[in-house]
Amino acid sequence: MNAFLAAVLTATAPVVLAALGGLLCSVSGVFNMALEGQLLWGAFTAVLFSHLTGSAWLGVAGAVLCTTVYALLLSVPAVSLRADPVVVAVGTNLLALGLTAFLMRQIFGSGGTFSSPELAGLPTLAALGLDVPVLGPQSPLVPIAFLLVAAAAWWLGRTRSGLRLRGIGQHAEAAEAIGLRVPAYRHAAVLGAGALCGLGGAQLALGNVTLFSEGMSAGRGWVAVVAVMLAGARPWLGLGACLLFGAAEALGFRLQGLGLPQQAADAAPYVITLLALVVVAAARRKETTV
Amino acid sequence: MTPRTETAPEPGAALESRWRRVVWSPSVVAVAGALLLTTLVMLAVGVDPFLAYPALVRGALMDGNLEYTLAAYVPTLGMAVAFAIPLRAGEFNLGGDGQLALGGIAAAALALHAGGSFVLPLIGAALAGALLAGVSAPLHTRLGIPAIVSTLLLSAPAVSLASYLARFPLAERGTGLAQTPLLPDAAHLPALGSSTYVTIALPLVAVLTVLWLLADARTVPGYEIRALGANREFARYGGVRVNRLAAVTLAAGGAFAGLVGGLIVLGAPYRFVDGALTAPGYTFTAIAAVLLAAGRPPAIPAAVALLTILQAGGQGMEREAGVPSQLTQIVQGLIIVFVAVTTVTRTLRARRRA
Amino acid sequence: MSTPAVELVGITKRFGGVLANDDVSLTVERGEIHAVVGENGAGKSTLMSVLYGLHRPDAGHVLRAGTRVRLRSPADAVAHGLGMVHQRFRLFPGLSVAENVVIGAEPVRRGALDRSAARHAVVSLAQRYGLAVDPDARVGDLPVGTRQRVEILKALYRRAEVLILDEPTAVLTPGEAEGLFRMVRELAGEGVSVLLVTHKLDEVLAAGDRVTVLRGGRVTGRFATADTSADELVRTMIGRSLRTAPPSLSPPGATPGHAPVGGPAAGPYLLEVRDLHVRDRDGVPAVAGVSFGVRGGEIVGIAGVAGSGQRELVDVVTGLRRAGSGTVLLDGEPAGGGREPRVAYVPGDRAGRATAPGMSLADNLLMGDQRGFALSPGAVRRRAAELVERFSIRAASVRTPIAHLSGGNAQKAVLARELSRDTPVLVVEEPTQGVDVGAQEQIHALLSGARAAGRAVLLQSSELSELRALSDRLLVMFEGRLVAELPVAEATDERVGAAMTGKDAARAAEPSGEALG
Amino acid sequence: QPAASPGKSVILITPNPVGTNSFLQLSVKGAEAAAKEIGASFKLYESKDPTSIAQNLDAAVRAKPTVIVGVSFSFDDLFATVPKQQPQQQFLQVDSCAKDQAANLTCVSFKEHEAAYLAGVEAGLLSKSGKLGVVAAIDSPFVHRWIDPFFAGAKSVNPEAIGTPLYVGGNNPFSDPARAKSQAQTLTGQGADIVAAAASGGNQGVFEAAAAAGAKAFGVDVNQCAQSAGTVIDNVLKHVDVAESAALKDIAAGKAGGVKVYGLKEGGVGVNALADDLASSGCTVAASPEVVAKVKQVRDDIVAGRVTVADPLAG
Ligand SMILES: Nc1ncnc2c1ncn2[C@@H]1O[C@H](COP(=O)(O)OP(=O)(O)OP(=O)(O)O)[C@@H](O)[C@H]1O
Ligand SMILES: Nc1ncnc2c1ncn2[C@@H]1O[C@H](COP(=O)(O)OP(=O)(O)OP(=O)(O)O)[C@@H](O)[C@H]1O
Ligand SMILES: [Mg+2]
Ligand SMILES: [Mg+2]
Repeated sequence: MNAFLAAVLTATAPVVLAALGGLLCSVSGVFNMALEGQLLWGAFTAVLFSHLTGSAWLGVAGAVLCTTVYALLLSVPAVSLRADPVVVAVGTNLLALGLTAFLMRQIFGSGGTFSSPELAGLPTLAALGLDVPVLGPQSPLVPIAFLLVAAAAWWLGRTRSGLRLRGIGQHAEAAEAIGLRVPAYRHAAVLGAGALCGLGGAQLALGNVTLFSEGMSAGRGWVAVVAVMLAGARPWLGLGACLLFGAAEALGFRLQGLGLPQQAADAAPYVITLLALVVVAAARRKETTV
Repeated sequence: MTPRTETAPEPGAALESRWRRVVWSPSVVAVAGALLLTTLVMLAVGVDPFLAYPALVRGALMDGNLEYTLAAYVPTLGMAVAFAIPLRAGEFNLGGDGQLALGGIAAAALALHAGGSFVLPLIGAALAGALLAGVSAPLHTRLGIPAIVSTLLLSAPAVSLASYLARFPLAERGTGLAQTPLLPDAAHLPALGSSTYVTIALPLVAVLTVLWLLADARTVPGYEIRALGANREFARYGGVRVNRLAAVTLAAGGAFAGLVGGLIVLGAPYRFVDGALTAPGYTFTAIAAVLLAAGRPPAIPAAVALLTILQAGGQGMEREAGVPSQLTQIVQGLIIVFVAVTTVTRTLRARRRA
Repeated sequence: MSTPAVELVGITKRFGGVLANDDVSLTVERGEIHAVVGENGAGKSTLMSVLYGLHRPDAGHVLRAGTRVRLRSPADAVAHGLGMVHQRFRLFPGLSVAENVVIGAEPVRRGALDRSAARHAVVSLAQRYGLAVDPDARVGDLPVGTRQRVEILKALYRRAEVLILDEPTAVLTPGEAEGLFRMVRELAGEGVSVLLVTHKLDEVLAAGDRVTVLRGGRVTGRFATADTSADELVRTMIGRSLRTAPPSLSPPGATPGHAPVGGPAAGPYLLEVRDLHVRDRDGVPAVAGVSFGVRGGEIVGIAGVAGSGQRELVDVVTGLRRAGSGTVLLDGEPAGGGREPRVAYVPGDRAGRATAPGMSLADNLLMGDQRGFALSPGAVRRRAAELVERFSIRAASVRTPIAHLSGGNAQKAVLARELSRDTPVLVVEEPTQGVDVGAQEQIHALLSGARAAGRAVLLQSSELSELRALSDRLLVMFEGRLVAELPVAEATDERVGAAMTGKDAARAAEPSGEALG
Repeated sequence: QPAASPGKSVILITPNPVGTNSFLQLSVKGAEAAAKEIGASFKLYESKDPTSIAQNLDAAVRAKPTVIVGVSFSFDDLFATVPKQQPQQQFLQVDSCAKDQAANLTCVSFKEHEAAYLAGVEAGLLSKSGKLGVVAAIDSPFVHRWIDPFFAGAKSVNPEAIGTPLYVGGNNPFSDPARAKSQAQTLTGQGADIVAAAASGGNQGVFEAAAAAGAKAFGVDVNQCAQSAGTVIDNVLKHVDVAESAALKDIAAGKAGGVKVYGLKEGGVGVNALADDLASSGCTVAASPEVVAKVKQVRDDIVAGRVTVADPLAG
């Protein structure tokens, strides 16, 4: 059971970080579909900086910084120039795919996968002397990811800027009418999402594994987008969606071992998430009609 | 955003201002800017633009490549309409991949087991897509799960189901790939002229698209769909059967996507190859094209053409100029961002004029 | 004389081809209640928006307490002590009342929002000015009257020294409006300057100190309210006098001198409601056992405090909501399921139900009349142009999004659409909400015309005077039931007021609809 | 082919983007090397779906190179017709052969199942728990050539051995190391002490999981032992580059046509345990000479026909 939980937490952490970023954007009224590309970019820059500096933590810092800068490619067109954020996201996702593969060949001289014994990965908590069950084999970014969800929930609900961000997402004109600078908040949200995706990418490439592989975000950004759609403005619900999805995925692996076809295991997280939605919605409906 | 006064131009200034308007028209700016950007990227990585650009044009439009560009244009246009129909009613259909794959496998199954011409498989494909997308309608109206979520969540399982069918019950034996056997000749789409890849799918999708454009602009259901998308309560108030109409648009979008799946499978190489329908990314290219068209349906075919030519030309560049495929992706990504930005200034300007 | 609180100097503002403000100047003294009146589309809201930093003028400038200020955004306006309550509310539906009030100027304690301080500030302001609200209620769940209190609390909380109110009473019941003016006078006494945009001249004369009249974007008159009259204001606004008051005049084309007769003998019931029960979305009974009939050639008015079941009743009659039990008969036949094509309907909720703000005027004018399959855009536009002409709607073109029309012109467009439909039954909610006096007169005439043409009209309005002026009979609703049916001659303020609040006449007259404090 | 033609050239068409696919990377490497040797220029056309394969093939035919190389089963349909329509053009299909082979079509294919069987033998001998796993990219018939013989080989030396395959699947099956690692962890968690990797870009994730759990792993296609020192027992080698390069040189020298099947006998597939440089390969099997000896014996049995390895594709 511990192993199962640990597997779910590891698999979920990068998705949770990306989803949290997407959620901030969605709260501010920007639909962020660029998470997939940013996660990939974060993974690449994390490996790059870890490789260059020999320090995993500098890798993390580099990823956060570089991905925040990368997020400008979404925030400037979508917020300042009012381009359709979805189209821009399609463009930046494609760009990230090409750019990481291209730079990988230029910098590491090899295509496909880059790994090296010298590449510094994140230490596990156990290695840092914190051998808690379930969390022990995780990198410190895993508990940080979950703490960030709590922090975001608190921030949105209990702080001045959190309240303003929620207001801006609900009714931008009303926010303007009381003198809030809507674009500034939206830029901050999109760039913050970039930073979180950088963190998520770093966890993926230096925590989950210690390597970079072309396209290794492998749809995690899209799962995060689904979680954002389900969660609305509620970080805890977003976390719940990510965990449900991750648990269904881990369960799928185990059932594959018992002969479940790969395709069924692939479909399981989506089907289970949809079923959970249907059950919750139906229960709510019954409640109101009784 | 300061609105400027539009006064009637003086006669002398009219010509000059028209000339200026052409030069600064957003499409010219978009193309020029995109070219500049691309050239800079090429020079930065040491690709000769004088080799790459002709290769891009040839790769998309000449040397027999036009056939393949059209072969990509048809499904992308179909998927664009599949996204655009429900969008007019305010529903987001993000499940194009699932509808496409399900339509494709349905067509293959019917062609293999029901025999006959391509007509029945195409109908089956459209029905399969419509059914899958249609499920999202009651999920929305009865349970309040938005279509944008349910279509996306239903897509992956549908792709998996199609993949499972191609891998097991409908699989061809003795090959390394997960694919169905070759479909019987009668089910193959008739080709237009000598080309294998330009089939009656082209006129079929073109006619259906034109019919939709006409329906959107010049029929009562088209009007009702637009009203529904603009304000659901307003439409309900005006006697529009909103739930049913929303379901109809979702199903129609799904039918389009399913049909596209069928058209791909019934064309060369005349079988359902696992992953082949979703690998080219028609769904998201189509979504980008529709959003680029920014609420003007007649602009959709042009937006689709732009993105398709870019992709087909990109492949030509890879082949001829030895541009690595990653570079093509970089250029395409930049151009999409760029075009997204320039389209908006156009709509903003149009809004100002209104 | 002391420095004026605000001076607008030579303001000019264009929207495309429309000249919304043309060299407008206006001065507001400290502690003054300054009314701004004018026809729909005269440029009142535009002028207020310029003052609040929402629009930048093409020419002219603003002085605040004698110094020239640049108002590039509402943030600047707020910083200069300006507050505005918009004609279209600007509230956050998902936030609580307290959050809506303090957002942008939140009390903070140790890095976090001080929610109890926010709540306390709201409650104490509300008590001081008699604006009862629940600070924890979600704004999206509140009725419009209460929402407006939230808007005003917002401005008060920011200690606005100049308060702009754009048609504040258009959506208020008479009792609520009375409370509002009490508060406004109190504020003025404290030195706050109030700019009041309204179409209700009695309010202007009762509450205002001075009044500025706009017409076609220009100032056409400035008066001290003590020295003017309603008739003079009207003439300055629309260039002519109203014919008579109350304005239940003959419609164009109808026999002049037609008097509201109605009466039981007028004709058969075209609309009949029998023992109707409706539950609202939460399952609470909203309409409980309502029965009545409306004959052809009769206008029946419905009075009641907001939330007494009128909305649900109208929804069922128009077919937009299913009845729990009971029947609705139209011309003797039961109404079918769904939106009833034999009932034309002018909804009170303009942006939410009556229009699709993003669609063109032409497309908005078509709704309800779309039939068959083919639809020629040219024909749609021609038909729209004809309605625009016939009902004198001011719009740049029929292709303009209806959201760009001024509030009153959008209302006229809705009326034009519904009145031009050929249905036996006409249901009308708040027909003159936000409409200028000239148009009010015209709309009243049109409703009378519908009666004269033999249609059955069900009229809901929060203006008792309007109900009395137009109706043949008055039904009063209270808590989902019909508690009184009065011939219009007997519908005195006292009797109606008592019935509306479920009390007998002796204990009537308290403002109603208060929430907890 | 007359050597007089001024510019020799080779065009290689892949069915998918090369990306992390080590098999496709090898085929590029082989073609490039051969082109260099015969003094030809080299071009790579990457495809993404059947239509773009056809388009690339069309473009290649128009370019009239010395040889057009198509990699994998995905060319079965096209190479059944195009070579006949273009009798002047030489074609090479790697890893499969179109039906009704034309005279100007040369094929090379591999019996990777024989190598996988040998790896299975090693695994069967080295496993203590008798529980083996494979993490493969997807569940396609072709991939079973690595899975089924691997388990069969293990059972041949340890009848108690149990094998469990898991498939990466998901959004990017060929390049999802995190998911591959997670699956390998699932296997080690269930007691598997040897996990074979057949997940392309995901392989490194499998090695990491095995290393962390104190288990061992197998690599694929090339020597991956150095990627995770002390973890990788051996690799299922498939010398695509060597075979392809040989075939290209043959065609350039005028020896076209026919099917060349590379099995253990031909040295086209194998394991590092059989190689001369085993000691320096970094593979842990080097530390178990008795296993190496057994592998050599089984290899000889297969080559001699005393043992036949069932081909999952033939079934
Ligand atoms: N005020 C209301 N608020 C929310 N939902 C409502 C309201 N009134 C009715 N509904 C519900 O909205 C749904 C749509 O009603 P309507 O009959 O207008 O749609 P329709 O498209 O004609 O549906 P159908 O084709 O099933 O008859 C119904 O299920 C009805 O119960
Ligand atoms: N954003 C806009 N774009 C285009 N035209 C506008 C815009 N806002 C207002 N107008 C036009 O400017 C004119 C003045 O409008 P405004 O809203 O100021 O009128 P108003 O006096 O407030 O009318 P009402 O009493 O109906 O609210 C109208 O003709 C209106 O159509
Ligand atoms: Mg106004
Ligand atoms: Mg109905």
